Amino acid sequence: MDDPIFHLSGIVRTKGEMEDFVGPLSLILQLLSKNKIEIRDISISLILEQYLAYLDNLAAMDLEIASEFVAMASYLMLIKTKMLLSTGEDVSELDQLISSLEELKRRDSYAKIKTVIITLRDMAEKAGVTYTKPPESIPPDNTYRYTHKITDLLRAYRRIAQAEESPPPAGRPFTYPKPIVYSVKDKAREILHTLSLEGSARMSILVKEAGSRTEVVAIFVAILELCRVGEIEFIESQDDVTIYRAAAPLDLPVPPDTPEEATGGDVPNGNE
Amino acid sequence: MEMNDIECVLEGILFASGEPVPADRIALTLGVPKTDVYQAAHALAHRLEMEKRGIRLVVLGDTLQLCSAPEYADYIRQALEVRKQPQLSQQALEVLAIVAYHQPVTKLVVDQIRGVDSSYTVGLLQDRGLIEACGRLNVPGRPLLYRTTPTFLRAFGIASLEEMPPLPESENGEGDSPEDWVQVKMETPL
Amino acid sequence: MEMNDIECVLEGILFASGEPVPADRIALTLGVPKTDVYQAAHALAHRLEMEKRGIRLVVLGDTLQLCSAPEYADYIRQALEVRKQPQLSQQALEVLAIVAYHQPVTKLVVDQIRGVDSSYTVGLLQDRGLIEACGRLNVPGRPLLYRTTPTFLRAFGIASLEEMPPLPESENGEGDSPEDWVQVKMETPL
Repeated sequence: MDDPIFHLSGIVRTKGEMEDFVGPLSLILQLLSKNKIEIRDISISLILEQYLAYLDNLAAMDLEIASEFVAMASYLMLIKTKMLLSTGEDVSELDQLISSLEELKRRDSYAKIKTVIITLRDMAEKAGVTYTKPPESIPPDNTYRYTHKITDLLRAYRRIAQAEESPPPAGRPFTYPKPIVYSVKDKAREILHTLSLEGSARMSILVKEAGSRTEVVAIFVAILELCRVGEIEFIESQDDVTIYRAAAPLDLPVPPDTPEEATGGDVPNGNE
Repeated sequence: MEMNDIECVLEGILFASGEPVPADRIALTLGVPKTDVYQAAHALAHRLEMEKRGIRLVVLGDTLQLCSAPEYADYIRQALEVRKQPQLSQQALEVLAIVAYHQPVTKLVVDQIRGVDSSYTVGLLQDRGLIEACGRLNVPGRPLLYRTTPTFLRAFGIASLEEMPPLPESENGEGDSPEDWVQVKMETPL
Repeated sequence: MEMNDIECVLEGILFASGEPVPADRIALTLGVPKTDVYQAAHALAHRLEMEKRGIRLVVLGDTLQLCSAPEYADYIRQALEVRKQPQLSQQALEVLAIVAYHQPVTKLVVDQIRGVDSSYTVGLLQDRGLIEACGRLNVPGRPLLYRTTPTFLRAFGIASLEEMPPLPESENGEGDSPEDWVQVKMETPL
């Protein structure tokens, strides 16, 4: 703000119009607000000159205005001095001035807004009530709309060919998870082992403990096989089947290795 | 594309959308200059009004929208059993006006100008689609900025914000806009 | 109420609803016989169609509805499409190249050539209209065969598949055409 022009007309008025000023501070605030100046930029001499020139033009010199001006000028001096000398802490005067300035502007804005409210209300009334409609649902069409060079396709093809030729990264051999296979024989052994420990086994529990479908199948087949060779019996209850060790082994050929291994080995006190 | 064709496609697009559609998106779709779209829009709007049709075309800023004719509002409300929206209260109008004249603006500024907390009213106006958040001010706390919507223009029967009634001049006119005021406040290193 | 007035109010009500509105509810609202509503509906429908407008009125049983004119569907979709379609990814181009050079081809072959599962990309390319199913291969499982579409030709700016650049000899030596290779692979008992 090199050369601010302070438009004093409309701010400084004749005595009869002075109602909107309360004291020198208000006058300063008006000056500041109307000219949008920063407090720091206040050029007192400039204000003074312009003010005097304005007063010169006034036909009747109003003493009250003159005294108010003196008060204002000294006020400005005070503020400016304080600002120049202050260490940055003692700025309460400035704070006060700025907050007053804001308050003034706030009130001014609000007053202006209020003047158009009635017009706005009329406009809304005149525009009436209109309704809009919900959007139509439009089935999406995903047809591809971009264009490419045909050579892009060849390049893409070459890329695959190259990837194929390049050897697999060295140093990190691939490891595949070992498929878990359940043999019927192992399952039969397991079941006999359980029976020898607990006397009986519930089918539902055996199945529930199975980790996979193949294991369930293995369990079923093992039970069927053990039944066939007469190693086990079962009693069917309402919703379960309880398996027991057969009371007396029937005189049937025993599948190789099943009973011997199941009862021997890790079961110290077998049924033998 | 013939002007009459543009009118028809325009009508179809606006009907299907229901919501305001940017004029330049329509121009892009039809491959015609934006001025043609506006011309067609005005022709269509005129025709709908002249023929006293049940539909109106409104230009809302950079967007176009179809809406029902206001003179049939009562019938529509009755047939579709929609509740009549209450008129905007004095408070709502004040907040709306502050946002309209000072947009984009934070709620804080609205609060400061009115001297009271305006949270409820701001929420209400947002609910009614008259104002919307449009980003954040780059100051500590990053408060939301609000602006008016095309619905606002439609509710007040104007095509753009320029048609808003001018605010009374300050005694010293120019440069006393609240934006400057906010600016001043923010830049003051105190 | 004049017939023309009924037409206009009817248009306003149907517009604001967007959905089908029972004719008798409109008759009740306007205080006119239902036959008048139907008559006005037919007149309006006729007018909209004659003038090639962007809106159509359809009578669905006892209800009436406005909808956008189907002949402008493409424009409408284009204008209102929010999400921008992404360009083809590197993977998609690879799959497309395999299909283009080896068509008709099964997904299994694509998978084998690329060494990864290509189900998603094949689906995507189908969705974009760049490839299409064109029958089944006469082997156990009868897998679908894929080929490129006219959209593919358009996207790559060629008039026919003959304009595709030939695969270099060295990379694809005689007798080692992918079809043979696949054939062999498929017949190899694992």
